Amino acid sequence: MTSVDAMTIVEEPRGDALVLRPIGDVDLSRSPHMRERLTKAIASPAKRLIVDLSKVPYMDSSGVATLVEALQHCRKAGKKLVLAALQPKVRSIFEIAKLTQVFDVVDKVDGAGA
Amino acid sequence: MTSVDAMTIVEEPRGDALVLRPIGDVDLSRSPHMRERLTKAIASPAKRLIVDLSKVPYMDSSGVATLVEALQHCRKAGKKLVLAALQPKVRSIFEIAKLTQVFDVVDKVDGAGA
Amino acid sequence: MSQPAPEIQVCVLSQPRLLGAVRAMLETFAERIGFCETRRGELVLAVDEAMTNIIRHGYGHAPDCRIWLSLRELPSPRRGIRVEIEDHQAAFDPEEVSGRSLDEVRPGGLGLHLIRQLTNVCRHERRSEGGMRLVIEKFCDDASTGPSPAGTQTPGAASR
Amino acid sequence: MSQPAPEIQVCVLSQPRLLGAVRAMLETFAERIGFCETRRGELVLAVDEAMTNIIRHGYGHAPDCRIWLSLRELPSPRRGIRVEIEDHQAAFDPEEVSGRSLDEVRPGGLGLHLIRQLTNVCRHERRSEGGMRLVIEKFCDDASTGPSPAGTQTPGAASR
Ligand SMILES: Nc1ncnc2c1ncn2[C@@H]1O[C@H](COP(=O)(O)OP(=O)(O)O)[C@@H](O)[C@H]1O
Ligand SMILES: Nc1ncnc2c1ncn2[C@@H]1O[C@H](COP(=O)(O)OP(=O)(O)O)[C@@H](O)[C@H]1O
Repeated sequence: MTSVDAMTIVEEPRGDALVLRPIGDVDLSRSPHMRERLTKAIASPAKRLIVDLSKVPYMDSSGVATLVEALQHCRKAGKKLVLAALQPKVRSIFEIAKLTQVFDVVDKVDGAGA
Repeated sequence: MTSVDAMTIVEEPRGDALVLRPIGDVDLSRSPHMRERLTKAIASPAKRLIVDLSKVPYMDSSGVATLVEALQHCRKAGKKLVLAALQPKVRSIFEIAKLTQVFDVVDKVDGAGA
Repeated sequence: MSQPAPEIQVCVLSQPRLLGAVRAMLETFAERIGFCETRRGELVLAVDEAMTNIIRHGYGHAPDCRIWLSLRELPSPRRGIRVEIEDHQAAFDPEEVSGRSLDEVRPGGLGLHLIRQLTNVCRHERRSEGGMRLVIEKFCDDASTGPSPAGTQTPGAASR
Repeated sequence: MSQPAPEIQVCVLSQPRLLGAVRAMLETFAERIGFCETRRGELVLAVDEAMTNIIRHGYGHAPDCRIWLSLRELPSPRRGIRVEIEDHQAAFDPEEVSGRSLDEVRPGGLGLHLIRQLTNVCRHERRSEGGMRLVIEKFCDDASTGPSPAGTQTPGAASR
């Protein structure tokens, strides 16, 4: 067993968008894996990435940092990054970090135009 | 804060039966409180006690011992004790202890004739 | 000891209200190691029973004694966990108190039985510093419920 | 120290995969003390961030270093928890590295900010044995999010 865990991230293409649905806590042990998957998704033809956080009960700043980094890469690549369906605890870390304005945050994946 | 925790136990009379619904883990910190409540219930006019375990995700042997003791007291008092709606983990401790035959165990509170 | 350091060591006061926190930790640790829900539930129950026995019989409900736990992932190829549970009580002889017969219906006498039944390795040792050490191992792929046969049926004989 | 013994002490190896087990323990402990879901989520996040910083910056991801935690219920009338988190790393000056300005959008620089924001007491001390001790207190009835103002904005200056 390595020190960094793989986590389940379900991928689902929707038109010109790609939905990524990580499942479980995103902490220091899992954010490297999420980072890898986001990097691949940004390199894919999809024009928009929708990160569905409905199955993420917990995220720490390493997860937030990973998403901020992905946002920067998306902007450079002319793509859109949308965060969908944040659970309350996860929403509040984005609020404290004043990042809810920076990201496109929607209540439901369907609201992300997917 | 004392070393023994109170736990929420909802009581609901149903005809000549009394339904007791403990909520939460029943371990060494809570079984004394459950014991107290069962003793009171046995002293009540109710002819049958139905312990609804649908809200108990975890029980250890101190909880089981409390229920076995209540069963003995019920028998002496000519009353019936029924266990209802055991969750899988709780059911398995009763199975290992060979107690599923000793207790009246039903799937639903409604099946307990309440 | 030449074995690698335990991943997690815990020292907890002998108070029933603290058992839940230790169970939650063990449950999550076991999940990360790869235990399915059923197997980790069994491991958690076994360890809870061991702590419960120490609080009741070892320390007679004194709230300021200590229980030490160490959690270790078993080295591959064996996937599983070793838990060591230590106390500083007067020693007892677990051979003498191997739990009641399950055919008697009476409260109690179930704890040691459960611990043996739910684990793949279960061994009591005397600590050289005084007190006991219970060594438990549980494997991820433990298909049956435990190997250890219930010993002699002489309940309620030991210390305190 | 003349204060009573901590209810729970933990020594955990510096591995990210073990953080979840410590979080689960703290979450359950806080629940039993009487923390609501929101407040205990904040406490858990603060402690997780502290451990994450130690693993990343203190130990540079070495997996065989140690992190010590002690959990203590605060004496009444103040309902709450004190958590002390210790490491054996080279010391750093937290005054010098008080996190980034939140107006910059860049990955990182959020951890210390969150720890201060989410707790009622947050104090770094140097351990006489070497390494740092972070003392955190969080109250059950903490209505606001934390009292401690973000200090000077000088990110990324310290050890390692
Ligand atoms: N940690 C311990 N310290 C001292 N005595 C113990 C300990 N664990 C078990 N015993 C003895 O073994 C007996 C059987 O234990 P157990 O099977 O758990 O049933 P119970 O605790 O209900 O009696 C106890 O009654 C006690 O005398
Ligand atoms: N436990 C620690 N040991 C050493 N340096 C630390 C520690 N915690 C924080 N730091 C320093 O403080 C800086 C800011 O930390 P933080 O606010 O958590 O953001 P980040 O970890 O993303 O850089 C870190 O980059 C590091 O230089």
